[in-house]
Amino acid sequence: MSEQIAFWILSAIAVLGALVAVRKRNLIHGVFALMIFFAALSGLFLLLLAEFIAAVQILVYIGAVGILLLFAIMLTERVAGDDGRRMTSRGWFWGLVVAAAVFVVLLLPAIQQWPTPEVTQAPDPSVEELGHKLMNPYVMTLEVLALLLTAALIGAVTAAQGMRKPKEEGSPE
Amino acid sequence: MSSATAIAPNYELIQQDGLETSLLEVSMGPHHPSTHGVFRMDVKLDGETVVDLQPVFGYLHRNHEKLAENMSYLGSMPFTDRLDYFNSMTNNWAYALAAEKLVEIEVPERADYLRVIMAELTRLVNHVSLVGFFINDLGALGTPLLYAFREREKILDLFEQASGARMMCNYFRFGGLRNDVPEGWLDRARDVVDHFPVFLDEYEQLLCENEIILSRTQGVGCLSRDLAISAGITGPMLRASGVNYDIRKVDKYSIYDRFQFRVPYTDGNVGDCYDRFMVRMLEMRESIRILKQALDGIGDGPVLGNAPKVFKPKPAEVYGRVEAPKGELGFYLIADGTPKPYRYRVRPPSLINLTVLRDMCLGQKVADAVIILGSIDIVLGEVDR
Amino acid sequence: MTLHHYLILAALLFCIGLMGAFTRRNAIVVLFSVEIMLNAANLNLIAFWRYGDNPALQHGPLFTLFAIAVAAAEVAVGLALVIAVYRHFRSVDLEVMDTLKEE
Amino acid sequence: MSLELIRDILVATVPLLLIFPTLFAFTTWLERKALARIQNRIGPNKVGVPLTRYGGRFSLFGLGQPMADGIKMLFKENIVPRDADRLFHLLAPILALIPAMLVLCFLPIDFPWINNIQDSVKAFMLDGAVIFFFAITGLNTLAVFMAGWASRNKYSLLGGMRAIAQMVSYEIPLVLSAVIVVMMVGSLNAAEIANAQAGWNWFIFTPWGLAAFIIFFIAALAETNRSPFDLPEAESEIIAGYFTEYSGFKFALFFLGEYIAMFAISGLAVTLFLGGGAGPGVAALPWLSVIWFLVKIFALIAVMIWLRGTLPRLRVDQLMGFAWKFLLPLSILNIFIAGSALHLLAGGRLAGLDEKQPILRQLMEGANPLVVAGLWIGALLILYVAANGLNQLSRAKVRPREYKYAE
Repeated sequence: MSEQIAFWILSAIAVLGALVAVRKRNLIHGVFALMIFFAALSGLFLLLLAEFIAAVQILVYIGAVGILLLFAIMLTERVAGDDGRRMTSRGWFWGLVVAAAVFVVLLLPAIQQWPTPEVTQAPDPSVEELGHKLMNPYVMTLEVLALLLTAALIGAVTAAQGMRKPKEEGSPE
Repeated sequence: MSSATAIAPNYELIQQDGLETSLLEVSMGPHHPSTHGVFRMDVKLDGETVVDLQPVFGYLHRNHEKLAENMSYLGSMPFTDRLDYFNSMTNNWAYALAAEKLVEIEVPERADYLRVIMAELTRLVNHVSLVGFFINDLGALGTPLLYAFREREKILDLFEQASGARMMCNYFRFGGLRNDVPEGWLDRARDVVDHFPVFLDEYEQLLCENEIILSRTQGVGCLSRDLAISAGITGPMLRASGVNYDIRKVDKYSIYDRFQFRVPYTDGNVGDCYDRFMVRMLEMRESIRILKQALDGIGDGPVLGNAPKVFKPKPAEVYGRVEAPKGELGFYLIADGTPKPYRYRVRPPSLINLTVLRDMCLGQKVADAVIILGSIDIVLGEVDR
Repeated sequence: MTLHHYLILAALLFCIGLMGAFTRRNAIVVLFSVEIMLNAANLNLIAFWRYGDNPALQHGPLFTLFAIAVAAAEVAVGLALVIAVYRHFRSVDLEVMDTLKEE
Repeated sequence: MSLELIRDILVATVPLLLIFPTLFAFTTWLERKALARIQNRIGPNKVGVPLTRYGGRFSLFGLGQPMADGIKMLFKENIVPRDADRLFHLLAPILALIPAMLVLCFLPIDFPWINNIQDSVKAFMLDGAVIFFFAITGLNTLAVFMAGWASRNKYSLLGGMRAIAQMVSYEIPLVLSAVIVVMMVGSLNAAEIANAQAGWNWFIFTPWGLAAFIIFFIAALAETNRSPFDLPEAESEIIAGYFTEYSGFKFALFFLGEYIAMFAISGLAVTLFLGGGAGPGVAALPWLSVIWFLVKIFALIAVMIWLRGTLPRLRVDQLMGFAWKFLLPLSILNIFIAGSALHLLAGGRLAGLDEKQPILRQLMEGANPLVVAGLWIGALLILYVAANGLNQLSRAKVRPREYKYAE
């Protein structure tokens, strides 16, 4: 029962957060709505007994990605977005239609098999098991990921820095 | 594609290709916690870096000079207290010196000794509280300031016993002092002076080699010797920039030639906030030396000379100056034969030292601008008059 | 709660993301939308693990962990690209960015 | 949802929500009093309990002062700048408080009433409690940005930006120094970490643990914006930083959040390095562990207050340099040293260890005392040399100067 209440509340928050994030004109508000979405998703992960993933979700998405988005917005856009420019793209109507169509298609299998039987076998929410798996069979993947993150870091810095003149920054005497 | 926009003489804003990082214009003051009064700095910031700075003052303008021109000579003596309200004694003295040049007045020896004692005590008060405020600007939450104020209180008590007022002393008169110090005052003063070095030792031990203070102040707000000279900077700030110039030594006014004391100064390579801080710390030691000699050498006698009842000088132009704690404080008087000065002009060290604020701050961080202002040592009463 | 609840929720979230990606013209908002879609997929992965046959294998969390790491890298690079593009076009409007090469 | 569950949730949360704000009030009094003593003053001494004021006779050292302050805060006018983002201006203090409150429940304090409730309600039994702790503390950054941005004040914006840069930078050494403990215990579970240090096996008594504790504490000072890292609210530079435009109750919430964050991070330091509730007499009287835990937290907070009363503030570039050039390399080296030491201690036994027991303790059993002593001294030496070297490399070249005198 408590699980159901939590599920409905969290999914409502997630859906609302996502909707506000993609529809809000003010980008800073949008980012914070996105953060709410991420937080609700983290709650859903907890509900699904994947607590490590929930922690990582908060750590990575809210702690890192959120701040990154905020900085990107403040570096680029008129923050408040209160200019009179059109917000939507040219083919927004067809985009909407496609999104709705995809939703219907995605719903089909779930509806066809309704209702599903309850699964009683709950997984062990142990971080230890996850750690063992990461270290034993998936250690290569982990290393590759580390490499990928490093490459992404360097790539991001290079891309964002652009062609800088060799003149050094800071205060001339 | 990157372009450098010159927005200040010695700073170029490096425009990242097309990234429109706009400058942040911050109006620091007049109600900012660390502008030392009602003073405003219009700062343009590139991130945290100060790229332009415009000092704005005048909020405390009280028409001091014009008032004094409509008043008898002695009448404006109390108003000089309010110029640099930390150092009323030296303000009095500078004005008295100027006025004494207008007419021939003998200042009795005891009065001269007491004047020196008062002036040097004032220097201690000023420097000790300045150092406290300076560390406060560095972010030390008032602890050094309150210790400094403990010492300041003792000296203010002395002032109170002598003149009846702690800050607005109004103690000097043309030709001497208003009254003699009360009985036992000299002993109490000797007591305070003897204990002051103990406090200074403690202070130096805690502050002068503190890693954070060193790294915050060294290389910050450098003032070159040439700029200091051409801007007319005086006082500890000038000496921190490497010029050996002290009016007590240059003019030898009053009886300063009788005392043994040294003038600390730097070799002029840096002239940063640390130098200004340290020069003041070292000057306090020398003030104590003077005080000890003066307290030992003082004799008995009158404290007020043959001052005329009606002060009505012949037409003349005079300029009297002293080495006030903040620099050269001068009074320029033109007498026209009436009991009122025709022209009365103050040369305030705070204002003139403040003129180089912009040059020192450009290119520094915003936190540095605050401590640079603190190291200049201004009092707005004197800047705005 | 059954698997299907989570699947439907994930589908809804995915389509909100899709809608955002299709209808907004601000590059950063499109990046938001992509993130929403990725997160919806992650939710699916975790839900399948939770209600799947052999949760002891920890495949769901592992996969999601890797997906999150890749997504973080993607956001970093994506935002760097947005800034680089902004530097060039003075805009993050996707409709302005219609050339592959400087003409 | 059963009634027992609701009861257990209430039992688990309500005391926390009561105890820590009360301690907060006491801490503000303690801070004012201690700062006053450091600064040669007396501090609040008039308001008594309950708000009595009979010429100081019943004032109880001014213990009523926090209450009076709280009432004052409640009734002060709530001022919102005209151009502020009203919603975010309102939400920011709440968002600052919630994560701080939330992480409190990850502290493994053995409150007596906790023992009788279901395991599922005990938050600190979470397997990834330490990770959760860092994840949720990270939310504070957002609150600070929100406050700085929503106020539409340039000082706030500067403060917010400083806060983000500072918190993001110092989070890395913070987490890396916690990794040491996780390595020694083999668990992310806060309760297990605390249990692993029962008796006097505190991790601060290992060389890498000591180094990690120092790094952790420095980073914690920066995370909670305490002096000498209080740049985001640097009074002498940017008025009050991100809460320049806050008044009344919203300001009180920020204030509360900041102190609760101090409790939380000190509590984590106690859990990770200072043995949790371990202390003399705990074996005989289990409830003493609560007292010991709080005493340790207050000891850390007292150090924070002491630092606040004595140190000036760093500049923003020096602050970042310190995090990236000194703390980060040192903490990575520390992890390396701890790993090598554990490996040497194990001597090939690592794979055969019992996973449910703390790793370090298992390794210490049956280890040659000479080897252990050698490891300890060697690790301390390496860390000392490394810290000194890094300090020489990273710090600005400053030194006291000589001055000339003219006669």
